[in-house]
Amino acid sequence: MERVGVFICHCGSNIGAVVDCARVAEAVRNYPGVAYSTDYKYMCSEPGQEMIQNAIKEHNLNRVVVASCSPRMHEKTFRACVEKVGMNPYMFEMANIREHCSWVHAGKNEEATEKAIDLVKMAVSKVCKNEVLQKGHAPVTKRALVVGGGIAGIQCALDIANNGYQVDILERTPSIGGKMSQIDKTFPTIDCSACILTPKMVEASSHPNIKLITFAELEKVEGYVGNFDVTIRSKARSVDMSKCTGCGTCMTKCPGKADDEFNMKLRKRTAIYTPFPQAIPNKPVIDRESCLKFKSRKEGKDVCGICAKMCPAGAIDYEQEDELFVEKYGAIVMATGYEQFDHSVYGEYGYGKYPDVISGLHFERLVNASGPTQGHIVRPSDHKEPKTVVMVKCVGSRDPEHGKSYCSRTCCMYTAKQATMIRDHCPDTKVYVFYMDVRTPGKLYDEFYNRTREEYGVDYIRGRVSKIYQEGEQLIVKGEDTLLGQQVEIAADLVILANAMIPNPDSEKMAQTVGIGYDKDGWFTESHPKLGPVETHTAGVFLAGACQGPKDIPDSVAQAGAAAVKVCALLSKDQLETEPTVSVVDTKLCSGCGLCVPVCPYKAITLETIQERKGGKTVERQVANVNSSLCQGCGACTVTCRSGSANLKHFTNAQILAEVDALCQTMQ
Amino acid sequence: MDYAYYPGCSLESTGIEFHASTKAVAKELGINLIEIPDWNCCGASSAHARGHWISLALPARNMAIAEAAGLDVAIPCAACYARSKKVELEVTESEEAKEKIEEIIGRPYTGKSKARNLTEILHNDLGVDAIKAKVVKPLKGLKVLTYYGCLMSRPPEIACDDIEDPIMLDDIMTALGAEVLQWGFKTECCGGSLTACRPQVGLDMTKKIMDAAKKSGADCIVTACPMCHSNLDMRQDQLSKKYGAYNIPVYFVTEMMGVAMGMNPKDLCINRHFVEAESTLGKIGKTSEGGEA
Amino acid sequence: MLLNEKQIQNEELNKEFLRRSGVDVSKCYQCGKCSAGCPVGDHMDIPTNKVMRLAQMGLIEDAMKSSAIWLCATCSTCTTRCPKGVDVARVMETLRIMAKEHGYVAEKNVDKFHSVWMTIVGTMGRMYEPGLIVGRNFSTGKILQDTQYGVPYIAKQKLKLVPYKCKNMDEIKSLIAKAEAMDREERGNK
Amino acid sequence: MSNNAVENFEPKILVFACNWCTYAGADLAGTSRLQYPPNVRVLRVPCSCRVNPQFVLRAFQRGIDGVLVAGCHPGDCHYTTGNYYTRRRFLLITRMMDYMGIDSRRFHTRWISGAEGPKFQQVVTEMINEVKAIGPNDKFRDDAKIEVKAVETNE
Amino acid sequence: MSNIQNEMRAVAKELLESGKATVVLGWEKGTMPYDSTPVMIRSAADVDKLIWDEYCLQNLSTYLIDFINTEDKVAIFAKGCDTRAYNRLVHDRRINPKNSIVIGVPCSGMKNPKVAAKTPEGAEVPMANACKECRYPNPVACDQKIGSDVTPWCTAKDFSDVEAIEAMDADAKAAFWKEQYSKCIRCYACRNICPACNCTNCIFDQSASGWCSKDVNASENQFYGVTRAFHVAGRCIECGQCEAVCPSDIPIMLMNKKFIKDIDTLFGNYEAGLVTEGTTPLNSYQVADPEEFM
Repeated sequence: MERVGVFICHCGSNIGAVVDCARVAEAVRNYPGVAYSTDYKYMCSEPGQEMIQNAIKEHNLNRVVVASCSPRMHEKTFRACVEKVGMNPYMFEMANIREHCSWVHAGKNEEATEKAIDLVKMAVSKVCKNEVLQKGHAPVTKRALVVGGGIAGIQCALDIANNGYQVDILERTPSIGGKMSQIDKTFPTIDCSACILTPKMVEASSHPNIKLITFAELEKVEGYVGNFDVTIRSKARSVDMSKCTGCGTCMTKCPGKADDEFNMKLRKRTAIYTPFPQAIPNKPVIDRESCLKFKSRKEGKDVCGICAKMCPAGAIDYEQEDELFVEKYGAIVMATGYEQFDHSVYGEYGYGKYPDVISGLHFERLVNASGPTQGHIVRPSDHKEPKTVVMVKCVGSRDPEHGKSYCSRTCCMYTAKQATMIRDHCPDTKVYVFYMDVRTPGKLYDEFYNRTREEYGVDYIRGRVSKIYQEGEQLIVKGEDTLLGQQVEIAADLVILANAMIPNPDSEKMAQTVGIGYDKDGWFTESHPKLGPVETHTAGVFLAGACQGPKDIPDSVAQAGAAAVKVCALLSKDQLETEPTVSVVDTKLCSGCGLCVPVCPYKAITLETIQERKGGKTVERQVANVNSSLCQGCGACTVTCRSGSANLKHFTNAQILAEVDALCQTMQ
Repeated sequence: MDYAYYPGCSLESTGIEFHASTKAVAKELGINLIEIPDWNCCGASSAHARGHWISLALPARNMAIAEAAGLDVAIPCAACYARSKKVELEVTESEEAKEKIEEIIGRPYTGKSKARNLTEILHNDLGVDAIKAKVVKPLKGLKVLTYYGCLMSRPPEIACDDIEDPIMLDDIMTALGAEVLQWGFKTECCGGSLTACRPQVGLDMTKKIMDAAKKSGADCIVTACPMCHSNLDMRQDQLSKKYGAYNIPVYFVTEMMGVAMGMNPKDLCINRHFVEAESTLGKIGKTSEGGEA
Repeated sequence: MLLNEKQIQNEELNKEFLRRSGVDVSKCYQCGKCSAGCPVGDHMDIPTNKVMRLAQMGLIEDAMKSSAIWLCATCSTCTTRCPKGVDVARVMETLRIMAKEHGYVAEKNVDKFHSVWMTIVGTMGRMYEPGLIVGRNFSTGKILQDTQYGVPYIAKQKLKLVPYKCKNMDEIKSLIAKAEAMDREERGNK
Repeated sequence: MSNNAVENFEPKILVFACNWCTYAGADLAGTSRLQYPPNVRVLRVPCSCRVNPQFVLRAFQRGIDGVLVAGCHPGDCHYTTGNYYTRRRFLLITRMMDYMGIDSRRFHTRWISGAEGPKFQQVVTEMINEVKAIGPNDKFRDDAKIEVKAVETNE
Repeated sequence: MSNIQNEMRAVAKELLESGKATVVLGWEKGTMPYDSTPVMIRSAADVDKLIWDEYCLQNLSTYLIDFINTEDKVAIFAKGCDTRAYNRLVHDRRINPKNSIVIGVPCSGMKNPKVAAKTPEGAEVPMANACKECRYPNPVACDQKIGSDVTPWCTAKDFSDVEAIEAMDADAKAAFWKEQYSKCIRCYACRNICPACNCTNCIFDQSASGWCSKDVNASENQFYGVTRAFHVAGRCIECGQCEAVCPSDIPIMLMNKKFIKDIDTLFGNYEAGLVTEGTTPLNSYQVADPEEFM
């Protein structure tokens, strides 16, 4: 027997000045299910809440409706209020007669009162069909996975580890370090990137709470917040990590050669290699594409094997294979970083064919003391020092037609940094920068930009470059100085393009694997652009660094710390409360057609086989099953379900129909 | 291979060499060009400055005549090609435009008959190998620059080749045995449409291109646009008077094909160029050491 | 004059411009790539990006007064390379057509050239005076308005002495009349 | 007299509002004191994809004058993809309602975000005015109940 | 036809004798000339009951639902539409493809016994409505096939009847449907015969759920009609059996075809019942779907 208590709030004059609250309370007093009805000045105040609690006890109420403000405001308050006197918090409903009524119908007191009565009747009809629901509990695996071992991933892992939790870093390449390890200097302080990064890498590798899983890929993510089962593919390294001492002898005589990706293909590396001297782990891998042994094996032969002969530890293992293993984690941080936009889409810049038109990252390797030119700034084509350098900003950025529509945020500053570095290294070299805007919103950023022009004498020209072409040994850069309103042509020896930052090419696939959202460009989407910048829509999965959108190092590090805090807050719990307002399948009604399975954004629905007695024998059949820990309660499945066997708790078909009927009945 | 043939006004006058060489080469390659009877000017240069529909209506009539005959139209002139292609695209994309155009020209034109650039036909339909097979006198030792101008390469919807780095002429010239030099002016506008009314502007634009050509050390320029050709060829004497000698012959790609196929240069009208063009052909077959001046 | 007053003055012109060009000029963010690649850029009174700016600000009259719109060779380099996908060449073309109609012709010679061209096509059906020779006349004889175009240029035997006249001139004349009527109609209404 | 009835007609319109966007948008309209006619009743659902077309049919059967289904803009769904299903379902149902002879002005689907208080105001105001102009819904209604009402009006 | 009939009997005999099938589902002749009703044959001796004529309209695939948990190996004869129905049922996991053998039979169009019964003797009985528009007279998938393929007489979907309704004004539409659904007696024959209406528990049998009332009136009947059409939207295989069996002659396919038409135009052409896995138009979406709700 439903015994509903109805409490109409005046909210001072907010509601009371428009809605005749006493009349509303009176109008529903005899409505089916209502056992008690009253109005009061401030329901959310302490006396107001006490009033509700007393009424529950006095009138033996088993359901409560409060008509007041938006449930987005005080639903939690009133749920707690009724729970205190032993009522299940889900036996409570709210009618919004402030935001949806008194505030928007000022002066129309009669109609607003009628509307309030309707809204209360709808709430009463619904609450009569409410069911007792209990929050669920799920255990938490106290270990985190950080996907990506760049600066964001390293920082995040360190912060989690220093809070006392276990954390694994999953890195796709043979070494952690990421893009920051390729960069020579960092703006605006011009300190050496490796000098500040390497200690962090060492700290991560030696931290007792951190495990590095390098040269490995994320294969599959199952489970839910607190309980992820992650399948990891450890790629065949061809080197036994337990035996290898990292002496490097194997690399000295390797005859296999390949483009050195770390050095932007500006030189060659051996087939057995570590990406860079400070790599961690500093143990090599064999690149099977360029290894003579593996190449010959494809042709049915088996040659070379020099590295195995050289290795004093006997660590070379040509027979290694990829290995899949499953690990349990309570939280996942995505820190997969970015890639550099490929400027070869621009025909007007030579389709990437001119060797002396290079990208910003190329330049970082050129100017790096351990890079292919030992830090001498020379042209890739003839190794001569350039006397005139043109830098072009926004290549691929802010270009919806040929590149990306967004601003890559970092290019203004790294271009300024590189310009000053050229002027430092080659004082006789003239540097021009073509720009559209200079965006320097960071600490000491604008000061740095101004120094670039004022102290370093770099000429900034406002305008996009229309064409770059080779003429003899030089590159002619055709642009416009829009401030002068004149065309300008510059004969350059070297052109450096400030290429956009783009997500990893497989970021969309990765997002689907993990079950998080991504935007049109492939960046992972945060749960709220303002208030949830490191969370995703999937509980337990967080974001750090440039995988979410272009970011520089300080921003990446800051976000990594923020993600770490969220992870720690999660891992600090022994159990997680789960909302009970989830979908549930009535297996008696379900035909097992499976139409609901693909619509679930959380992969919460699976078909499972049940046994039942039918015609005197036990038969098996498939029915849909909702994992209540994964389900977030959207209700998409309920509409797909023809038989109505999938239903959403607290928003059941019967509840919604009751509300519809309650509203329509008032029209008779 | 049958095509309706639209020579356009230029090929009857300033671009007569293009006309002659196109016809000769087509015959040799087995391309049957059937001239559109009583064709009219496509309105290039001016109609589009006067009105949208007039610029579509003029080429539409020619296309409609070809469509009635069930043929695609081979158009050597880049300007005529661009204008004809524009109307083809317009009627295919918009039913409303099609109806309006048909009303104006009083003939049906559905866009079924396609406007095809002659160079595109040579390169894509016939193919470089077929051209190579007909070469009897390879253009060995000849250093050429290919020049496409703007009307073959832009706007993108009209372009029948890469818009920033077209290669069709390069491929054909390589097939003929010439050495193709790279430069940054393949698709730069020569200002041909401005020479008539703003000669100094046109001359400046031409000069930039000719300067680059001179710098490149090429023997000649090869083009497929009669406007570019007449502009670059005829105005060199003016440039020379003002800025010193240029004397770089400018050939139509079909002239070069004819030469490589062993035809008499006079039959191809190579003797009618403004910049003397016959002697350069003498370099063919010679090693470049002696040739370098 | 106050900018806002000027914009109000230009309101009708601006509407006409937006309708006839069909180009969303608000997309332009003034990067200058159109001006940078313009082969005629050196000679224009205002660079292309400023024409775009005028159009964007709705200052159509000023844009129509410029010589830049007449010098534009319609090579479409600007449109092709525009990072925002703005059809700059179409903007120039629309302004040119509108300038002619509204009586702002900054480059009389260019305009005359087009007029003569259209007259010839309207009488003969084909061009019979190549633009090349017209140009010669401009630079040497500079007698523009005259019937000088008719003088045949026989050098290099590149010209026919007797011009070809289309057989079906009635059809062509009617075609031109109808097309021009339609263009006029579009100008007026919608 | 019947004209008079239509003139004084105050329709009732049911709004299915998703919790995360449209409900918040309607709240924002409230906190911004954006006024609109008091003919709408908002029914809160977690996501527009929870709205079964059968709920809408039921409302029309029971005599509602108009129904608005509103949710987050595509791409902004709190549950990532819910409103894409809403869009498919209601593109079809809108057309089916029209096919069944229900005036298409009586049934709308709209995307209204949590920041679009003014849009909520505008959408419901326009809808109320439209439905007012076309009068009470007599299609698809449960006949028995219409008769009951007819008796009442006759009195 | 008789050739196919002979082949049918031969195939059935072989299957039953060899034990490859324990049951064969086909058609047998009923009492009236226009009765060709389903028959279940378990013995090779009975195969001569099998017939094939122009009244073998009824789809046999739905009978396989009853065999999902049996040990039987069931062979069925299936026309083009029946194979699409078969796929629909496999897709919905309502039948077990492993214990069924589909013998495809090309079909030249069937006649509706309901119409035949009303046709005066001697007069020509027309082809059944759905058959007139059939684009798949040949089996779309089967384990074996008898007879030889016929040339489809329709290549495109014909929506002229739907368009005729669409062209009416709102009042005329409402009046039309109200009249049609006033005739409905809620016998649920349309649902029972439908291969897409294959739920174990239909919501219209769950009166306690609050979804529907048992009232039989135009409003409730229309609620039933629209709801059923929506439930089969994107899944209807256009066999037209719903309409063929309706005792009140309600043009049910006009409802189904409306959804088919709109799905095709809004989300791209879709042919139901050609595959047995993957999504259908209403449990999938495209980000670029038409946007009308801004």
